[in-house]
Amino acid sequence: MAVLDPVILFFVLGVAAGLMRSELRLPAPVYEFLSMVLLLAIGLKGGAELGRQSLPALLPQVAAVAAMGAIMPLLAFPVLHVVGRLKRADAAAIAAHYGSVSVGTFAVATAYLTYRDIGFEAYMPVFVVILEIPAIIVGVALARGIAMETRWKRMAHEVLLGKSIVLLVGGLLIGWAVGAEGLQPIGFLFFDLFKGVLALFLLEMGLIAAGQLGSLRHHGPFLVAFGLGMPLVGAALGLGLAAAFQMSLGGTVLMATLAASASYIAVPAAFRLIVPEANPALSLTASLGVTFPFNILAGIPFYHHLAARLEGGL
Amino acid sequence: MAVLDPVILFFVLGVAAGLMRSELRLPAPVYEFLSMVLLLAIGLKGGAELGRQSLPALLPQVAAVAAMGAIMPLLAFPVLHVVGRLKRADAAAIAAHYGSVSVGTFAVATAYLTYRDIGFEAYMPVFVVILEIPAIIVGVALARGIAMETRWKRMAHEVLLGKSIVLLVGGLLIGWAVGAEGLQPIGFLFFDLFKGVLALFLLEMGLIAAGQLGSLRHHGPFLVAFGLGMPLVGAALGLGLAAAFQMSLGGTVLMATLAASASYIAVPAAFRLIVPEANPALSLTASLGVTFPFNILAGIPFYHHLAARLEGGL
Amino acid sequence: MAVLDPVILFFVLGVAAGLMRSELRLPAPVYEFLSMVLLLAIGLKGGAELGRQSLPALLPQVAAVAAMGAIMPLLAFPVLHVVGRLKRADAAAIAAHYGSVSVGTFAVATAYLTYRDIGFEAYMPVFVVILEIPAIIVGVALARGIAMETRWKRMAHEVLLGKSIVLLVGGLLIGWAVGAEGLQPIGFLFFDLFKGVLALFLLEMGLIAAGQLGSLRHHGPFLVAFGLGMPLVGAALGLGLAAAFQMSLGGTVLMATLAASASYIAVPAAFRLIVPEANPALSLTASLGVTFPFNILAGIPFYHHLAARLEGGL
Amino acid sequence: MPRQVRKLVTIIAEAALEGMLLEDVEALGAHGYTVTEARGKGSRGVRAGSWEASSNIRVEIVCDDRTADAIIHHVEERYYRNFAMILFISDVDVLRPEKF
Amino acid sequence: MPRQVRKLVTIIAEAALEGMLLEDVEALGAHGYTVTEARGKGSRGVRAGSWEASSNIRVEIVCDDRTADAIIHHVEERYYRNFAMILFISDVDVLRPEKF
Amino acid sequence: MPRQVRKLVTIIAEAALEGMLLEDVEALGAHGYTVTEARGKGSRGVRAGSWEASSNIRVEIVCDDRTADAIIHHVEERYYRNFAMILFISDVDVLRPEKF
Ligand SMILES: Nc1ncnc2c1ncn2[C@@H]1O[C@H](COP(=O)(O)O)[C@@H](O)[C@H]1O
Ligand SMILES: Nc1ncnc2c1ncn2[C@@H]1O[C@H](COP(=O)(O)O)[C@@H](O)[C@H]1O
Ligand SMILES: Nc1ncnc2c1ncn2[C@@H]1O[C@H](COP(=O)(O)O)[C@@H](O)[C@H]1O
Ligand code: NA
Ligand code: NA
Ligand code: NA
Repeated sequence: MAVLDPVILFFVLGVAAGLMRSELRLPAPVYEFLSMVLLLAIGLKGGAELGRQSLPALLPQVAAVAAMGAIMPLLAFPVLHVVGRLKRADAAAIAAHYGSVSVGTFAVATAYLTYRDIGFEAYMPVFVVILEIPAIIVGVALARGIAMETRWKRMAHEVLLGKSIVLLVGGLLIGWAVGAEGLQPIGFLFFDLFKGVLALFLLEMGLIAAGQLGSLRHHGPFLVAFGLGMPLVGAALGLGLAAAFQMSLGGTVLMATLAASASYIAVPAAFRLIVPEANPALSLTASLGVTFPFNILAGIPFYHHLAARLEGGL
Repeated sequence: MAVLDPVILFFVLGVAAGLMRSELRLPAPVYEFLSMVLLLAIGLKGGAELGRQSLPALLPQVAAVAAMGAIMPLLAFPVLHVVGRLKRADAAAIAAHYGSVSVGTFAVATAYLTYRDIGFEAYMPVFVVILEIPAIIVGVALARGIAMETRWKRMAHEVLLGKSIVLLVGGLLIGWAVGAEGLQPIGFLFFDLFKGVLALFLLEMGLIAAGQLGSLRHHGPFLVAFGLGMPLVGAALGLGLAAAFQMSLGGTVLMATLAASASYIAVPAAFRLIVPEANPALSLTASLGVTFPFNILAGIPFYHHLAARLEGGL
Repeated sequence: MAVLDPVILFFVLGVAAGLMRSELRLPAPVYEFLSMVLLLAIGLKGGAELGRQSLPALLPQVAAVAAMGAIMPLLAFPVLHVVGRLKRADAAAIAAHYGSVSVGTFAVATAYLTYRDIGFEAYMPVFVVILEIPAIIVGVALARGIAMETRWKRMAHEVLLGKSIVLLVGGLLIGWAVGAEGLQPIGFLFFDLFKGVLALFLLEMGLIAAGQLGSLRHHGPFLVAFGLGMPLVGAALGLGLAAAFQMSLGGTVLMATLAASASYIAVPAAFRLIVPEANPALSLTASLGVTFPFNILAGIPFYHHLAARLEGGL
Repeated sequence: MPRQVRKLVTIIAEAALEGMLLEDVEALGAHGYTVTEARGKGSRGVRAGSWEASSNIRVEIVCDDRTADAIIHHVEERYYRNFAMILFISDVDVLRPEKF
Repeated sequence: MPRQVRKLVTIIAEAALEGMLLEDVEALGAHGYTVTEARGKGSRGVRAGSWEASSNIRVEIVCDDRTADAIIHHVEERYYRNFAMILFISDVDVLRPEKF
Repeated sequence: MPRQVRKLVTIIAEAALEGMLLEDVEALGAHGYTVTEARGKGSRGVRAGSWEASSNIRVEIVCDDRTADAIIHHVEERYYRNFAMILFISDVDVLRPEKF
């Protein structure tokens, strides 16, 4: 890294301000607004690209990615339940978080690549959408068993019509319908401002992450270890998948990042209502307090390094 | 339409999300912020152009437009009161909504024209301001008679100092004072971002419109018919006026759109306080639940079609 | 001034709307958001420039500016306490406001200069940070004496970790770390939109200032006289300092403006908690109701005039 | 300080009423009021707060019995019929009775 | 108008519950409710309201005794164990008793 | 569950006090608190909430009598003179008395 990425430094500023107990905070409606712009922007960009793809050709990749999202919680659950001695519901919830994705982390990774002029498969946002869902289903099944009287219908509603999916999918569809050129008139807001919006978003994420650090003390070293180790397992899976599909360097980095990242919006919201006995403090501490900062600050460059070596023929 | 206008698709996304009961919503302060930017942008652009006009030459048009705003409620009222059997206050309130204008619809129409590179008289925002007011006065008089002890003073205050008028007029004056070149430094926010801001605004409008659809069931088919028919009457008036003043194709489309659109900000606010016995659910259902979507999705292209035929010599 | 600066006209619009009791207001979260963007933008720009400076060479100026910030309250206090017969705490609080700075006024001054293509020392934001603090310490000491059981620790926390300092210093550090080129990807938000954001910010400042005018009646002509006279004293100090350091024309205008401006964020917040017996209505009326509008509308052009004469050899 | 009983009048109403209602409340003798933003549902349907026309405010007034009665009477007369609103009253202890 | 006593049930709960909770409250017979945004601290730590997962809502329901009991019972059974929340009840006077 | 009576202490104060006030409330034994944003008018004039210096907060604390007395006493001593604020107290029924 010749120069520092300013976007990351906003995250660092947020963490620092949070740890020093500054009164700084982004108003909640503004944070929500920025998230919405990011989600739409990611969707729009991916959708515009989709128009240029043959969709059937993408299907194998989509299926493989969905399978990866379902497998990751299955890997994570025994570690959490047996090694970490977490209650069944808690282990299942955390496992689901790590099988799913963090859109914020994905946004940082795309900014990271753009900053370094590294291209990537522009339809990657499709995978973001795909990855959000299977892990939730697997996680709920792990918590409750399948033969349960779980409110699957409410769950489907919560998951499929949650804010993030609607905006991502909506963006994809609009982008796909109008194409890259058609998006131009709204490009100032969604594309030119993207990094600035991401910077402010990360400032607040830093403040939130700093707030989670406090609860790390209560939950002991196991969560920290898991929050650092699981992304590496995920990244390995992601690298493997990208290699299998002969993706570009940038696409490989993104795939690793997606797999390595842990949800902190869609999954917590769904589990809160479907498996409420799972303690959200545990999963959010791991996901926001450990894994998010790790991926942002160290993970992405590391996955880049790995992807480059992989490409270079190992 | 060779390509779809992305801005409209955001409205469709909002309606779809609303109908599927997604939890998506723009935070209220953000919605208000976006409205303010749109109102100021429209005012600024119109004002900058006013500087280039001879104001006296505009006076006849201004007077004619104001008269149109006063006449439309007089046309609508008997239909609502006699045919629709609505109570006097309700009929008067709805009539006033349709005599006045929807700034959001106007914004979409300007975006529609810009998207197709169709020019228009840049002082049109003046007519937006002019049209806001006469219909309210006529509507209140219809509801109460003129010899009443109506609180005209409070009404004047409500109407003239309401948010939308202040921002439109303020924008006009600032634009007029500094001219197009003087506006350049603030052009990134008010002009370059205009369509992006409009897109997000329409997303929320879609959600709101979807919410109104629920109450359509209660209020029966008459409101739907009125909400579809009255815009056509208005559009005809607008087309006629534009033809009389030999306006350009774009100006004709905008004039038709202005006349066809129904208020959902200034008029409801005024009637709530001056004629509170009018049921706001009725007028908002018609204005937001029927006429706004109709104009956005079908009306504007249709008025364009009509204006083109009119221009082509019929 | 060949043309009017639109940014100032937004302030005038706000004042006018406020005086006419329009219901116009920017939602509080949006106002906070705009302030944050302004503070970060000022910091970032200054920081990017800092990288090009030899920091030791700046030290004498920094020390002189800090001294100026400490001296101004000492000049103001006796006037307020003896001439104005204000209570000790109130006199000390107002004195501190005038020793410190208004970031909003600084932003307008930079916009004023850019609008006229007048260059300035780009590290000026450093002085904004430096000036925020000494006046608070002196003011508290004036109110309480030094040997007090004042909660200095809480004060340090309040002042150093207050929102505005954290954003300014954070921006400075980020700008300094990545340099002007590194900031480019986030430049759309922080630089291109700067004037538009400033315009909306000033709209709300106008509304707030108009609200303060009401309390002017209660507090008599002394506060008005002080609010108009003290900026001139400050400006004289600022001009002198700038001359001593042979600053550019633009730098001289900014230095005068900084010294002439009065805080309305950091100082009120700190005094509220450290010297709560001081009546905030007094200091805010002077600072926001008198000095801010004066500086924006008349002061800055006047300091420009003075600086130009000074440069021209007097 | 000795505590004394006062009335707490809580009014939840559509936001459009804010200006008029607060003017009236003051004119009827209240020494102060507090407003928070609210949304809700009642006989006039859902008021989701997503934009102005669908927002509510929640107004609290601590006052003596006489003022409370005046406010209640006025609201009943003037606003009950045409506006989305509810009003309820309870007793609260205060420390500075002269303030209310 | 004659005043009558009703129950005011106040529930402060994590925002995620909003949809389910309000559905239940209506199903149990309440004629309306009012919601305000809140933040706070309790046995489950600080809920600072800076983003969705850490926000609370404050729900007020004015209703008759029977409905109040039903709501209380339901909340106790269904939500107390797993959700950040508190509930308290008081008496309030209302003017249109048939409304609640 | 058996219901028991507790105190509900409501404080409406200028937002600048938030940090200090909540620290104190906890130190005096409260097990939790709830905060909502507010604006209003009182003896110190209009506090319109349009920016920080003119915003209020509304703090609610459910607690036992002893804690309520401690909070009331402390607020009276420490804040009444210099800050825009009011405080009032009422009785509420709660279900999990050990929680408050
Ligand atoms: N039973 C109730 N309990 C609490 N709040 C209510 C109740 N009924 C109505 N409200 C509130 O008062 C507003 C107006 O009520 P209404 O006039 O019945 O539509 C609603 O939007 C709610 O915020
Ligand atoms: N003693 C209390 N007084 C007022 N509010 C409380 C109290 N305890 C908890 N709360 C509120 O209820 C929410 C959930 O509480 P808990 O389940 O105890 O974490 C908190 O975030 C507070 O907003
Ligand atoms: N009588 C009252 N009823 C309700 N709220 C009040 C009352 N008096 C004051 N307040 C609130 O308390 C804040 C501070 O009051 P004060 O210290 O009297 O200016 C005001 O801004 C209001 O929000
Ligand atoms: Na993952
Ligand atoms: Na019309
Ligand atoms: Na100064």
